[in-house]
Amino acid sequence: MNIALSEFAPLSTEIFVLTMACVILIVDVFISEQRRIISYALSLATLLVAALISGSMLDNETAVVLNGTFVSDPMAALLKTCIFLITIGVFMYSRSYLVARGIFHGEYYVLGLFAVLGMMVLVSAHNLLTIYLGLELLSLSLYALVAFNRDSAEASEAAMKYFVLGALASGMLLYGISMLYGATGSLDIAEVAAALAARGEMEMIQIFALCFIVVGLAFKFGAVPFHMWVPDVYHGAPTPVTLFIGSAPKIAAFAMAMRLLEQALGGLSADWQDMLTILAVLSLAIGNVIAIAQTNIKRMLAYSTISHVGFLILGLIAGTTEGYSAAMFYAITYALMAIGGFGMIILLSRAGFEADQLDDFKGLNERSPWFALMMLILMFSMAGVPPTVGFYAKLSVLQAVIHVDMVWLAVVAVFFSIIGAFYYIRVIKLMYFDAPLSEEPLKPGAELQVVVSVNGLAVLGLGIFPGALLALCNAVLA
Amino acid sequence: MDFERFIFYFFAAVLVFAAGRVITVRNPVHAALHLVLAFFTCAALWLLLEAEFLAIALVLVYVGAVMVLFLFVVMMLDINVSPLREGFIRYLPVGLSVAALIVIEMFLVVRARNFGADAVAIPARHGADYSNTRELGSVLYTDYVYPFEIAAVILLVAIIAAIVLTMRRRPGTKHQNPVDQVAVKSSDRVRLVKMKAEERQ
Amino acid sequence: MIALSDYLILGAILFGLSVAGIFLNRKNVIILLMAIELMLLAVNMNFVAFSYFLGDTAGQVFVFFILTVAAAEAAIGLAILVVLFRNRQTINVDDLDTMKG
Amino acid sequence: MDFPLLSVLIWLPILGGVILLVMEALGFPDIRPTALIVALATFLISILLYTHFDTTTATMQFQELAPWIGAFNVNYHLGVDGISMPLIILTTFTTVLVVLAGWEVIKNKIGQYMAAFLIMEGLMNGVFAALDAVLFYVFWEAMLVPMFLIIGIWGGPRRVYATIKFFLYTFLGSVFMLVALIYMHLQSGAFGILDFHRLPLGMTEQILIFLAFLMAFAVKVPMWPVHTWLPDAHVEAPTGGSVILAAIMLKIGGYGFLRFSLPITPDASHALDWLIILMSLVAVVYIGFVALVQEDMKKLIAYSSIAHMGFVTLGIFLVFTLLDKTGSTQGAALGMEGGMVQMISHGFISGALFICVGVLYDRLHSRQISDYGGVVNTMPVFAAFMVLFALANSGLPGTSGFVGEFMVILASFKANFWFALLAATTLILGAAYSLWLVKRVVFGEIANDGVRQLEDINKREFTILASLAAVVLLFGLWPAPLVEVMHASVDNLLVHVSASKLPHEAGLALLGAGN
Amino acid sequence: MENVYLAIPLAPLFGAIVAGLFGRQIGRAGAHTVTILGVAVSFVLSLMVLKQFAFDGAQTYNASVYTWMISDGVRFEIGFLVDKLTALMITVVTFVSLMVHIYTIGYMHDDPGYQRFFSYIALFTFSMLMLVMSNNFLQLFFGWEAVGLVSYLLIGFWYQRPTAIYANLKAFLVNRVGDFGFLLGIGAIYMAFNSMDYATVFAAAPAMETAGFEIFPGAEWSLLTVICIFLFIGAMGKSAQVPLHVWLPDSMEGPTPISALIHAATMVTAGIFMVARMSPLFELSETALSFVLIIGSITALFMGLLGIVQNDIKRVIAYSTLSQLGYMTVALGASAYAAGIFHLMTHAFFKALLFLGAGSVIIAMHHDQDIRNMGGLRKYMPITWFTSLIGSLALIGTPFFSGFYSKDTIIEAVHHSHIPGAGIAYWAVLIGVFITALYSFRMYFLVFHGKPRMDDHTRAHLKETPWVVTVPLILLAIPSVLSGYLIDPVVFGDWFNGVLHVDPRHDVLGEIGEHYHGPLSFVLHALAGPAVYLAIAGVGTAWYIYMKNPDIADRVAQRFRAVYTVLVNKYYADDFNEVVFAGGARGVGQLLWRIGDVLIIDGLIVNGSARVIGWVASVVRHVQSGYLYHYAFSMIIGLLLMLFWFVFIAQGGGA
Repeated sequence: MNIALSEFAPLSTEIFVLTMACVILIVDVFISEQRRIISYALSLATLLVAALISGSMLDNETAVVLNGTFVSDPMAALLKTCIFLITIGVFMYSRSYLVARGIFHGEYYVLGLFAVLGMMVLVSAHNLLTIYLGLELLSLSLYALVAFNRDSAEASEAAMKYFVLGALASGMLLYGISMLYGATGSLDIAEVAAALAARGEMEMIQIFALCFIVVGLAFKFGAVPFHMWVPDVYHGAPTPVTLFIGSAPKIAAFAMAMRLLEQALGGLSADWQDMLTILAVLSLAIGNVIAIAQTNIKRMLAYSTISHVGFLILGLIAGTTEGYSAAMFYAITYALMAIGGFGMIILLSRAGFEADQLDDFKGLNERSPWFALMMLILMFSMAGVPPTVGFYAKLSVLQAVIHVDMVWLAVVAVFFSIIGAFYYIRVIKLMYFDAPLSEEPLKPGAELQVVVSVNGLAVLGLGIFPGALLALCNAVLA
Repeated sequence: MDFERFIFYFFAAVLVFAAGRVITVRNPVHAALHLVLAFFTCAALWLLLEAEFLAIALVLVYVGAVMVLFLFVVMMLDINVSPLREGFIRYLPVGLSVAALIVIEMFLVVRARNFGADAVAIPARHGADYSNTRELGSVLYTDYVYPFEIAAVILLVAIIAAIVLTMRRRPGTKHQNPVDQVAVKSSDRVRLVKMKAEERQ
Repeated sequence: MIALSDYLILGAILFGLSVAGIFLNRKNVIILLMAIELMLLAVNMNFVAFSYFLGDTAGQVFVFFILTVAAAEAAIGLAILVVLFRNRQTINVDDLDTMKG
Repeated sequence: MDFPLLSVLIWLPILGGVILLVMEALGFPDIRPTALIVALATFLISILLYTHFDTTTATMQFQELAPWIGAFNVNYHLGVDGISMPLIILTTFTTVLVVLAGWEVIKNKIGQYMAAFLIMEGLMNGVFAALDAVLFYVFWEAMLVPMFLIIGIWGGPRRVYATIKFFLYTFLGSVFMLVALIYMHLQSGAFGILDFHRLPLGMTEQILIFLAFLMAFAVKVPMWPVHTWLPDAHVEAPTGGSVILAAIMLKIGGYGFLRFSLPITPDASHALDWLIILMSLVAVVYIGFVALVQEDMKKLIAYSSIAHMGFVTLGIFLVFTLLDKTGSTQGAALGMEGGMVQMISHGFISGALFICVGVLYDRLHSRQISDYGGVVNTMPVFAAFMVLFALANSGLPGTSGFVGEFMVILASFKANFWFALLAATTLILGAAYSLWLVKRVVFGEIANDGVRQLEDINKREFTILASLAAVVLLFGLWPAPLVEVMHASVDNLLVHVSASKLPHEAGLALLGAGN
Repeated sequence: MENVYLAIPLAPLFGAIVAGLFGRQIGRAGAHTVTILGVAVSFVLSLMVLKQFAFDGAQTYNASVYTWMISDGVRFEIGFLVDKLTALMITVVTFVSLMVHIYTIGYMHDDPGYQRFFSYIALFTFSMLMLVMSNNFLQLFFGWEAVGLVSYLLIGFWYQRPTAIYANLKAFLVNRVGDFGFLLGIGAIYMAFNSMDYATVFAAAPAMETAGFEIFPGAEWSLLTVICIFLFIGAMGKSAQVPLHVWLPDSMEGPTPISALIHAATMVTAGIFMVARMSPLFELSETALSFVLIIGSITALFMGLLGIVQNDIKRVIAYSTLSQLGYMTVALGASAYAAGIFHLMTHAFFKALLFLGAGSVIIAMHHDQDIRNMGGLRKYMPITWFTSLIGSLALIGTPFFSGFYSKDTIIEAVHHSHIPGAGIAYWAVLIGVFITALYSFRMYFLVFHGKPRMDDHTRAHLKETPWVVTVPLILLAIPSVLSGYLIDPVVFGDWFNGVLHVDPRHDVLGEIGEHYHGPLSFVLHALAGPAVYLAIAGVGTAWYIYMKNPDIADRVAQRFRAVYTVLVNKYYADDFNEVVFAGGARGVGQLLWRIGDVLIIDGLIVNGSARVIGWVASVVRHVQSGYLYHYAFSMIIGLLLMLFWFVFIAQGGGA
């Protein structure tokens, strides 16, 4: 069986990123510690070019190539572009932190790029096997990144927990896939979907498989009760890694959900909607409530992530194009907010000092009104207060849910978002109403200043003009 | 009971026993060895399923590489054996009941009613000329070229990760730094010092 | 002849054992890793069985990749374990509780 | 008129606010004049709304329409009618005063302070002008942000508690409204408020939507029993914050009832009007008593605000009782216009009272009534204003405070004697708490050395109070110009409200059940 | 003519504004000049108007000045209704006001709030004029409240005195209770007639006679009765009828000119005026009239009794005023509106005179108001003494003095009335005559006769007050004597034809009028009745007790300890109000606030739910134990439950 070279054309982004990752890996070996910035610059350039490439593929027709293992469709193009852009942000946020702690190694970026590659595989997967492999590529890179700061006991503990639980989750996912394979006789998503439609009598086994698959997905999202890793990993991982884990992989997880649930298991939508409903409600409740009790902002944001995931899942529950596009919008904008939120921690931290306590944000407005304003925008955005983009994310999800006549779910969601609002505004309270613990003025590097500002303003700007991105999300799913 | 059935039950019994021991023995070395046993029996069962290549691969990859790695780490870390067993009995009922529940639930799904010989026909054996390896090989580099590449990348990541995480330069060790060697300039090596000529005595 | 359900039940038992192992093992992280290997074994058992009974190689291919990934996973897992041990001088599961709440 | 007047009214102050922030960041020495210029300019421009307003029509005027979020069919749609136009002018007017009120008092981050108010002004104008539900909601929620900061940064000792309570309370109210809005979007396919007005809805839907709106608006108004955020917020807010809160924010709740609840869910409003009326009357009586015993001046005025806002909701929701009783809406317009006049008037009066308290607070740094006494001896001019506003607060004829209450009481008598009786207790209670306050604070011998040191108001304070006094008296003596602009819109609303959205038989059954 | 009518109220308003806002600039002289000028203009114009009505046969003027607002098709307007009633009222008001203005120059001579005071009383004059000239209920209410406002400001004029600011608050609040009823009355009128305009309402009223109104479901009352009673409640507040009388005695905390102008002559009679103005309505409800009658008679009798035990010179007169207002109310209740208005007018003169006289005494006494410290002032202050005597004689109804004519008419009218309650009322007013005489002359004797009881310092400085004080006394004394002779046109003539409506069934004045043959014969006729003798007996008793045998007073007080205590404590009305209403309101307020707001809503619901969530959070967070096996366990249990639910329950047990 021969494969035409043209079949690789849709993979150009993946090939490019992989090539560059290898190039950087090699280049990094041959440059001295002082010139490490070259690796960094190369990584950024890679991502930028990749974003351009995938961005240019937005209008391409859907193409399934390589024996159905890879699909290139507008959704994939959009999600990849977003992943690239978010990762650029992640890398830019990371540098000063890594430099200050003496772990500014090229491997960080290489592993980051491999994680991105994993996400890309996930996003473009059209076969249960590629989904699994993409997931593992992503996960393995992330495990390594969490432990990246080798001298941190917390980081290694977090990595261990992440690893064990992640392996457990992928074991469950695999078990589900195996049952699904048994029930449908195929690993190809399209064939699975077709088989599901054809073989009604295997329904119980399908649902059995579905349960395992949903568990795997829920773990990746961090939905309750498969969320337990989230707070500890967010807490323990070096902040730049937290930043990374908390942002782009959510987009990938969304893609995975789309591929698995919508495209492969669309026939079982009634069942997985019920499952997701439970997960979503639990996530909203547990995430928002426990976040209140946190004093560590990384943990708080971790619980906040869980609650956001609950919201995101609501969009999936709707099970309509509108719902999916809402969930996609949510995932993208959440990633944007999350890097901002964790980025602020990096901004406030310095060598030997982690600004990961809520109290570290005290009096930020005194120390730097501008960054306080950025954080304010981010927090209000997470709380879903207009005119920030977080509001439209919630709006679109609620809209999707209500449009399928699940008003009660929307009411539950908004109810918990009120509780959620409390801990977000508590951060604002600390920044604006309390006296600073240290009078030391903030002197972040220019790069960090720019990225924080761009991040904050993007959240606000998208809040004022959300139309384009929303339309894009709609268009790629239409 | 025909022979095949006997073999199946025998290996299955050994497999379950070995797996059980893996999670119950005190000593991690024993656990690792039981795991090896489990892999071996499993490979035997796979042979029954005409998955010869995978059976061999399982033994080679797992027993030959992975388990050795496990043992290596166990030895390296030199964990004290005895205190690690506390609390096991206390949680045994809960653990076993949860595990039992899972097994029961799974059983109810995969039992004979759904997957028995009546439900799923047992395929005929392949002829002697059938090569499982060829079968796999013919699709691995064609149909599954993309997963294959990804798997390669995963292994690369594993290498990088393992190195990044564990390789450290001990302060006392002496080694060459190729980067520095390449980047070295002559001025770094030889310092020309201009000195006043001493007066001849 | 051995029916598909026999293999699947065997897989289920392995799965259950590995679950019990993860829960019961409170001391040694390495055993946890081994339990995970057991779980993968259960999955592999399923795949191989299905592959055989469906007469489809895809299942076996999947197992092939699972083996590959499992190897990589073990490498990384053990690397993390080593790092953990270096930092904490323990791999006792009970001691991994510095972060909670 | 093609000139985008409403957009200017929204964005000019917001832009001004941003400029102030930038100026402060760049270290300009005195930012206040800029703030005043922006506020004044906005106010002057808003006057154009009045002069160019066509009082004969109920259609939206000064409309602007542009697509905004295509995906949701959301438009940037602005427009005003007789209901919203006066509120916009109230907003712009009050902001000028608030800028003046913070002139010397705010020492800390004055640029941010002024910017917060200007931005809020724009957002509030947006709330009143928005004709698209999402746009409305965006302004509605965004408004909380500057207010949250104003109370939190420049507020009193318990500001954190107050501001978080304020934020969460109002957030709680509004999110349910959001659900209702989305639900209606599902039904109508658009977010246009005017589309919602025409949307046929079943009874159960209407009831649920009504309740969702009620949560939002009742918190904002605030109605008993969701009023407890207000006293705290007021007490802790800086003077300007209290003024804006009392003068405008509360009005947004009343406006919401008029713009959303009544026209969108007329039948539910009909079925549940008893609830609103009950809550309004409880507000008048219960809160009246509570106001009586307050020991903190601001708290007293805050409670009095709640009681006064009870008239607004009472007046607005009289229409159905009238309809049931007399079969016509005769009298309903009086109540509704009365409610609206009450909103405007309360804006001036409570704003003025808060400024009065602020004047005292700036000097003695206490809001406790017991720390004052005999202020008239040292601050005669101020005392005159304070007495005037207190009397206006107690609904003295000749002041604007009387007009709305009078109209509502007349209309409620027509609807039901007991409504009128309970509402009219404000005559006694309102006078009791307002004048008792005056007695304890303004009159009497000089109570302590603090009061002895007081200096009378300066030119700036005089300007603020005098302009408020002028307006209070103007609308008290001649409310016609104010009431005139409302007629067409109110009549239109009444026609809308009195027509059931239900199928005919169901509507009749409802009328029977409504009694 | 319109301009004249407009000028009458606006002239004092102008004065008030100038004196009030620019008092500092124009100085004391400027302030009193501008206000007196304003009131004088107003008075002259009023006289002109009166003349036109009396002699030139001017027509009733009813037109609006401007539209206050239009809402719901109802026009709310500011406008004037000038008829003979109005003409009479404005003349009385402006005259007394003018006198008080002039008097004030002397009385307030040294007060730092001189300009403010003039501003207030001029403002009062404006408000009162607006009230009486109104042609609609809205403006009536405006004036009604405006006079209340000025009364409030003036009672508290000396704002440093705790008693003054207590009294003014009390006055305002008690008045507000009345206004509460009044406003409801206006509401009822709006409901019934959809108009605020007198003419429209009066024209439509007869048709509404049988209309019913349900306050309590099932109990239907006559609509007009409800309206009238509510309106009368307003009158009770303003005219200080029992039980809303409590503010008036306390209002004596204000400067004396105010007591004369507002709390005796004009404002307090607004209620009387209003009821008279509403005669077309009250005539349609006998129940309401009966109510008015009974309230009036209670006030007339019981408030007079209190006058006997008071020692503060102004309070004695204040209770006298209360009692006299009761007489007027009785007249209204007996449908003798003209008699009520007539008494209003005569009372305005002589009571203003008495107050100003008392003020003159107070000036001389250096602001000591206790009559027990006075005595024998006759020698020192002849003009004051004489004018006060005239006032007292007029008050007790001495024949040929103005008060005689007005009061006797009322007594006669009640005698003839058939309104339920008239019998009691008759006895009440008769006994009231004796009591009036008793307290009036008790005061008179104690102040002007007998031995001087003041301290030496005061006695040394005793002297007659300056001309600005005495001239108004003299000018008021004249109508106090002579205005009684207007009985001819005002009560029995056709002056009020077409203005006051009396149902023929109630037309007691008509009945009396049949036997009326001029003032002289009226006196003779009266001599046949008990009233005059009762008055003489009252004077005699006063003389005996307080001049002849001063011990008796104490002995009587000792003997009737209980009665005396009740009287001294003013029937405990103040205490009752203080405890029950004021205290009760504060108590209810505290209860609602502390329990309702703070404890239940805030504590339990708002903060409570926050606390519960916080507590839940602090508990639930421990689920996140940090132990890997717990985390894994959570995942496993989650999986288990999902399988259990979705595969077996939802699917029906694996079938």
